[in-house]
Amino acid sequence: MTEFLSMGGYAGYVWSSYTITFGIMTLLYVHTKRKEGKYLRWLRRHLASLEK
Amino acid sequence: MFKFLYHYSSLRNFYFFSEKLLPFLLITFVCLVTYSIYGALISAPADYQQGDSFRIIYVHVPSAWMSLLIYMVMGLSSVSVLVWKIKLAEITLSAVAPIGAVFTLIALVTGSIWGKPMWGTWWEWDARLTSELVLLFLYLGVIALLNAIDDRRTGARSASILCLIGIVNIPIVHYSVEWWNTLHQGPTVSKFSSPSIHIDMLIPLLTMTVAFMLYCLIISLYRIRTMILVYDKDSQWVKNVITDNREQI
Amino acid sequence: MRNSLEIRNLSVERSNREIIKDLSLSLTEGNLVHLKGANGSGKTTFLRALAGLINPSQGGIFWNESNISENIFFQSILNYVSHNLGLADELTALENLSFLRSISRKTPNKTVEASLDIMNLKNFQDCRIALLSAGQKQRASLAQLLMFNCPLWLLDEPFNSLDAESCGVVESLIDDHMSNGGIAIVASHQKFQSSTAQHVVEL
Amino acid sequence: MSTDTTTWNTLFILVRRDVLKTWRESADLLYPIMFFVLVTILFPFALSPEILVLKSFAGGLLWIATLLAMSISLENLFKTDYSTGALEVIVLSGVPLLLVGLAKAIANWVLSGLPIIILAIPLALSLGIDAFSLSILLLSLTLGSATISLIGTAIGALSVGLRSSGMLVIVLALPFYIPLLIFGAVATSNSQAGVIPEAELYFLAGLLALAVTLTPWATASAIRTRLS
Repeated sequence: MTEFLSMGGYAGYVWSSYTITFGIMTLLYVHTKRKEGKYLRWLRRHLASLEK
Repeated sequence: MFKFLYHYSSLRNFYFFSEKLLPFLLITFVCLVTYSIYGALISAPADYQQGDSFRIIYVHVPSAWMSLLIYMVMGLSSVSVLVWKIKLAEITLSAVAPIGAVFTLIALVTGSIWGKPMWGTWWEWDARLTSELVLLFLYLGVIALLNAIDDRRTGARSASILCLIGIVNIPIVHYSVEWWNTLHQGPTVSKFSSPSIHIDMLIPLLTMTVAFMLYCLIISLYRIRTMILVYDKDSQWVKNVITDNREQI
Repeated sequence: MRNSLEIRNLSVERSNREIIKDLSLSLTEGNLVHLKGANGSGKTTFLRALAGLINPSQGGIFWNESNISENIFFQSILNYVSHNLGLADELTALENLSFLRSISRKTPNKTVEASLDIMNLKNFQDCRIALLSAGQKQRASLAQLLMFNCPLWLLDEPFNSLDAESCGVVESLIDDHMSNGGIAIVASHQKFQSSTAQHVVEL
Repeated sequence: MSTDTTTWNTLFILVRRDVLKTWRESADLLYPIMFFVLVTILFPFALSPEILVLKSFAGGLLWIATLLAMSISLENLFKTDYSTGALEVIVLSGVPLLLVGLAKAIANWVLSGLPIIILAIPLALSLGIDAFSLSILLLSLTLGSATISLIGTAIGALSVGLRSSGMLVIVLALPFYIPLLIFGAVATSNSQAGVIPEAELYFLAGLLALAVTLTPWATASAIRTRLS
């Protein structure tokens, strides 16, 4: 297992690039979902204000 | 065919069409990405020259391809904004641009990380990395123009003109950077041209690329759907969507 | 053939809001429209949509039964004088107007000097626009109406910053235009006299 | 139809108006020129007064100064016409917008490109460029500055009337100047090495031809978009 983790001596480079890539991708996913939630709440308030 | 395209370019139909599509896309993406990571890190043999640092290719090359693919998608939607004035294309343009910029950034970062073990420097003025950097500025230009204009309609039209100027410039920049690179460093084989890859090294690369494509599609669908709701916020169908949505949560 | 301008349930969007909703209007020769409305009620947007500068989000504008967005020569039959007057500050009134006359595709009418004379700017024609007063600038810009004869006039606040005497001149201009079968849409806060009946449209 | 409205005549009239307009307000003329000289003068302070050092960078250095100097005049290319409404009147006069775009680019080139090329002669000599490579430099600058003006006008038309459009237009335009910079700088450095750089000059001429045919379309639709 440790041999796999060491990545033939390049562990730092390989693991950092993978974490960066998939890290940024998950961040983008989370940001998009949060923004979607924010807009939905804003739309709901907008709708409620229209009905009043 | 055009009838089909026109039918789905109306915002309402697209919204409900993408609603059905998304779960399927998510599942395929998750399976594909786990398989490709397994393939990239474990099953692909280490490169005889670069050893395991070669595995960064599975992340760097797909994201570079995505950055180019997304710019092409933006070019396509720019044409449909200017020529056919399709509202959906205007939304796609502003929804997809940041995703492209993110992937260009990933490609640049992983490219420079990969460069460290190979050349010992964090940044190598290699032809492909430099064109990628210029592509990043094309993206930032389009995003800056989109944010500078408040009116959505003229904003999308101006950004699509800039995007089309960018599309014409991408091959020019690419070949002039190649020319400049070979001129100053001599015609060595470009460090990034992946050597003739062994077959089971190639499979994970292709599956990872498809996985990235699915990811881009999912994220842009989410962003487009949100913008559609905001865009048509006064129309009746959005009100129904919001009210049903309120019951679920 | 009598010219006709038809606006069929036009709606125009401006900075993400629908300013004009479902407006319909049909005009023929000799019709004069007085466009009224509070600030920001879309008067200028409406005139700019009529001039073909803004594409309507719904509906259409038809000049002699042909949609103006397809008719590329539509701009040569209309005279649009907007509230920002369109004269370069660094150039003189004469230079501005003769430049316009030489590049314009509209059918010419009076010469530049004659038009400026009618707007009694004769002795100001060689002075830079920047040095003119607001009223004089307005009159210089309105001289365009004399330089070209176009059946359709779109005037945006032609009377503001004009003194009584110049208002009279402009009113007589509009009357002549109406009498020889023109169509005019005037957006203005002030009332103005006109020989033909004013069809008031409230935005 | 009004007086002789052949395309060339209209183009000439449009260019004459823009040049006359800016000539009257001659302060704007000085900014690109002063900026060009200042940027070029800064380099010897930064690098070293040694002629040999300066000689090897001279071509690239002058090209960068040209790029920057021509970008700062882009902002008020359309700004005054847009704010006074003159652009609207021109559009409504029925003149084809392609001509307006081309005329603006030519006027911008005459007003900021030409003086820069003329000023490049003394500056290049001061940086130790010999006669032969000076001629190549001037040729490449002429081709390059025309393309810069064409692309810059299109980008300037896109961002007219926006907040901080001055900064925006420079940021948007510079990435498109990279191929020009590459071929221009390489042409001069090759000529200093005694080689006649036909390839680079052909590329510059090719880019100019591409810019002349494509950018007026972009400028025309940018003007129409900004006015709507």
